[in-house]
Amino acid sequence: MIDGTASDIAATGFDLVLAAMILGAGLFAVTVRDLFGAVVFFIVYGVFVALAWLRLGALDVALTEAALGAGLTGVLLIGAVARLGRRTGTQGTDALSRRSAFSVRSVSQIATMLVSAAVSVALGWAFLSLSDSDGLRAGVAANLDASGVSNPVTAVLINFRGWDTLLESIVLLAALIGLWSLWRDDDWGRRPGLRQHARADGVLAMFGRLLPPFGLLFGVYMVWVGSSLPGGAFQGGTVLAAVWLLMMMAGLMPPPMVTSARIRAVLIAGPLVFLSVGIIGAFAGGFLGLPPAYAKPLILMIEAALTLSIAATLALLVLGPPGGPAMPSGPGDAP
Amino acid sequence: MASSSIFGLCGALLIGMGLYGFITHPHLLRRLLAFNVIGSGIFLLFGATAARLPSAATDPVPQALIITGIVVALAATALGVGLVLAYARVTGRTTLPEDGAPTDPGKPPR
Amino acid sequence: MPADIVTLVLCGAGLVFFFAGTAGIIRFPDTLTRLHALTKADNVGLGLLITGLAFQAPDWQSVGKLVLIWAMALIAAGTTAQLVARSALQQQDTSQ
Amino acid sequence: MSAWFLAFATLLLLSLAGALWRIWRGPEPADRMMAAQLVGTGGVGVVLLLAAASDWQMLDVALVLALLAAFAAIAFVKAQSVDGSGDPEEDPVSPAAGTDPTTIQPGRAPDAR
Repeated sequence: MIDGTASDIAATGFDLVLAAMILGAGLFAVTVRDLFGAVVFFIVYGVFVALAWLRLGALDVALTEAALGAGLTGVLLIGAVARLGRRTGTQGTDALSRRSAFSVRSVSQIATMLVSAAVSVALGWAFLSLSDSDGLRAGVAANLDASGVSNPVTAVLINFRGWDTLLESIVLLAALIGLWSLWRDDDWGRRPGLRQHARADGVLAMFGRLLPPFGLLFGVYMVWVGSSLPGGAFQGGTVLAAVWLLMMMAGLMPPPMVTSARIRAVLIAGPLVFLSVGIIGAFAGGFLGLPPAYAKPLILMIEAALTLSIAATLALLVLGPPGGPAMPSGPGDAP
Repeated sequence: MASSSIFGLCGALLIGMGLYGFITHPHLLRRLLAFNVIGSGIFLLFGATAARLPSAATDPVPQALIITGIVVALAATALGVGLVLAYARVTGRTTLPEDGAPTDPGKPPR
Repeated sequence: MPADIVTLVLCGAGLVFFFAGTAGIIRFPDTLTRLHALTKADNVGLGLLITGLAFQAPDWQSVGKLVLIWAMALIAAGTTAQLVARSALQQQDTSQ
Repeated sequence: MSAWFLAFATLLLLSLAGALWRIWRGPEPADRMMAAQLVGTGGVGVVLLLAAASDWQMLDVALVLALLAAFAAIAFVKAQSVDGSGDPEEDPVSPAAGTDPTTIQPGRAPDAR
């Protein structure tokens, strides 16, 4: 503040180091031999990318990236590696992924490298040659008063571009239905994921009891402040999903039955509320057009329902298909 | 050099790296990882173009689209993991058969 | 400004601990010692950093959040260190 | 002051390169996981310094990172346990540990390394 240029130099230095760390973590996530190592690099990569969003001034995106990258992606991918290893009898590294490491360079590999580099260069050139534009900032700022909220990102998500968000919540549901449709007939009626258990008086169970109150509070806080400050249904829903997963992993509660009517009601609550508000709005003016007088309560209602649906959908997506000791495991599964 | 230029170019490089990994890795889970690297590279490139004016705040419309995109990317990854697990259950493999190799899908257990 | 000096000294000290943790994770000979180095040094470093930054916080809510962040980090580090160490020990047992 | 905070943040980021090296090197999965944990804690520190340098609203991001810091590691220890869903503190040998040994035994034989 005393010296503007020193601050600028420090900022540029930070950005350069951060970009190097992102590229390094991303490169290792793609090239490292060990499968588990690649997954860990990808988790770390998510943390660095969240920092980059902060530097770009996109706090809402940084919150989403941090919650998904630090929480759910790691749980999903680590679980996937473990279950694949159990199923195919390989732990992490298998012969085929060894082959594609740095050591072997066939002609096709070099060609692939050149093509990828060309894509990067073309995109970088296109990015640099873009002319500066004000984008849609002015339009959003001019209509922010009519949107019912003061956080422009939330205004865009729920009000101005409600279509995108409505369809997105339906896409999430479609992904979950796709995942469920992969279950074997025998598994239908079992609980998703592995059968979790933990020592009742152990550290894991204690952590599972200690964290959820804070997590729930923070998830609700994220949704609540989303109308005026960075935050919103996606960030809050992700935190709630993580808390729910933790309680399941700590053995404190079983995963829900997918056939239960209650969990299905929660899953569709968000899209349903969003859609019905949109249809009612269609009679009052336009589909998904929120009348300015009621915009704020309507947005809060939509966000609350969306948060619950997103939390339940994400948690069930991460849990995955049923599995565990009861299933035949290992290479015996193969012909 | 502004933050947006640095991270925009970083995003362009990530897309290339992810593309390389996506093409060269036979292991399906590694492809899924590479696909995610491509995705976040695209988000970074897009977000950086939205943050180019140093004076103004970041454009909220791309931010909203990116948030939607990140959540959908996770959903797609979860579906992909489910597909890989189901494929490994049926065939006992984690890679797709090579071109020309005799396809041996095996007898599904169910 | 004395508050600024306190902040800088505490943040600098915090950085030293972070670097000590990194040195530990690079230099220590086996999994369990590395685990030990990292969980202690890191959280002291974060604590010093947070104490230093608390002098700069614009309002009490921010100070509260800072304390909450440290509490969360300590709980997380304590839990994971215990669990990962136990898990690593079991892996050693089964491989022998 | 903001130049100082950014400089500190840069140094902290650089120290995380050591963790990246450890993730690359391994050798045990536990080493990789704990190095990721170090990046998580360091990342919280970097966010705090950035918040002090520019915008205190960023503290929420640090709170999310700190809140969810343990999740990957917990998933990891669960995956490492004998049946892929247990807890390393459960004692699989003696039933006196207060857990039901029958939930653990079936997966043990094929998974022991």
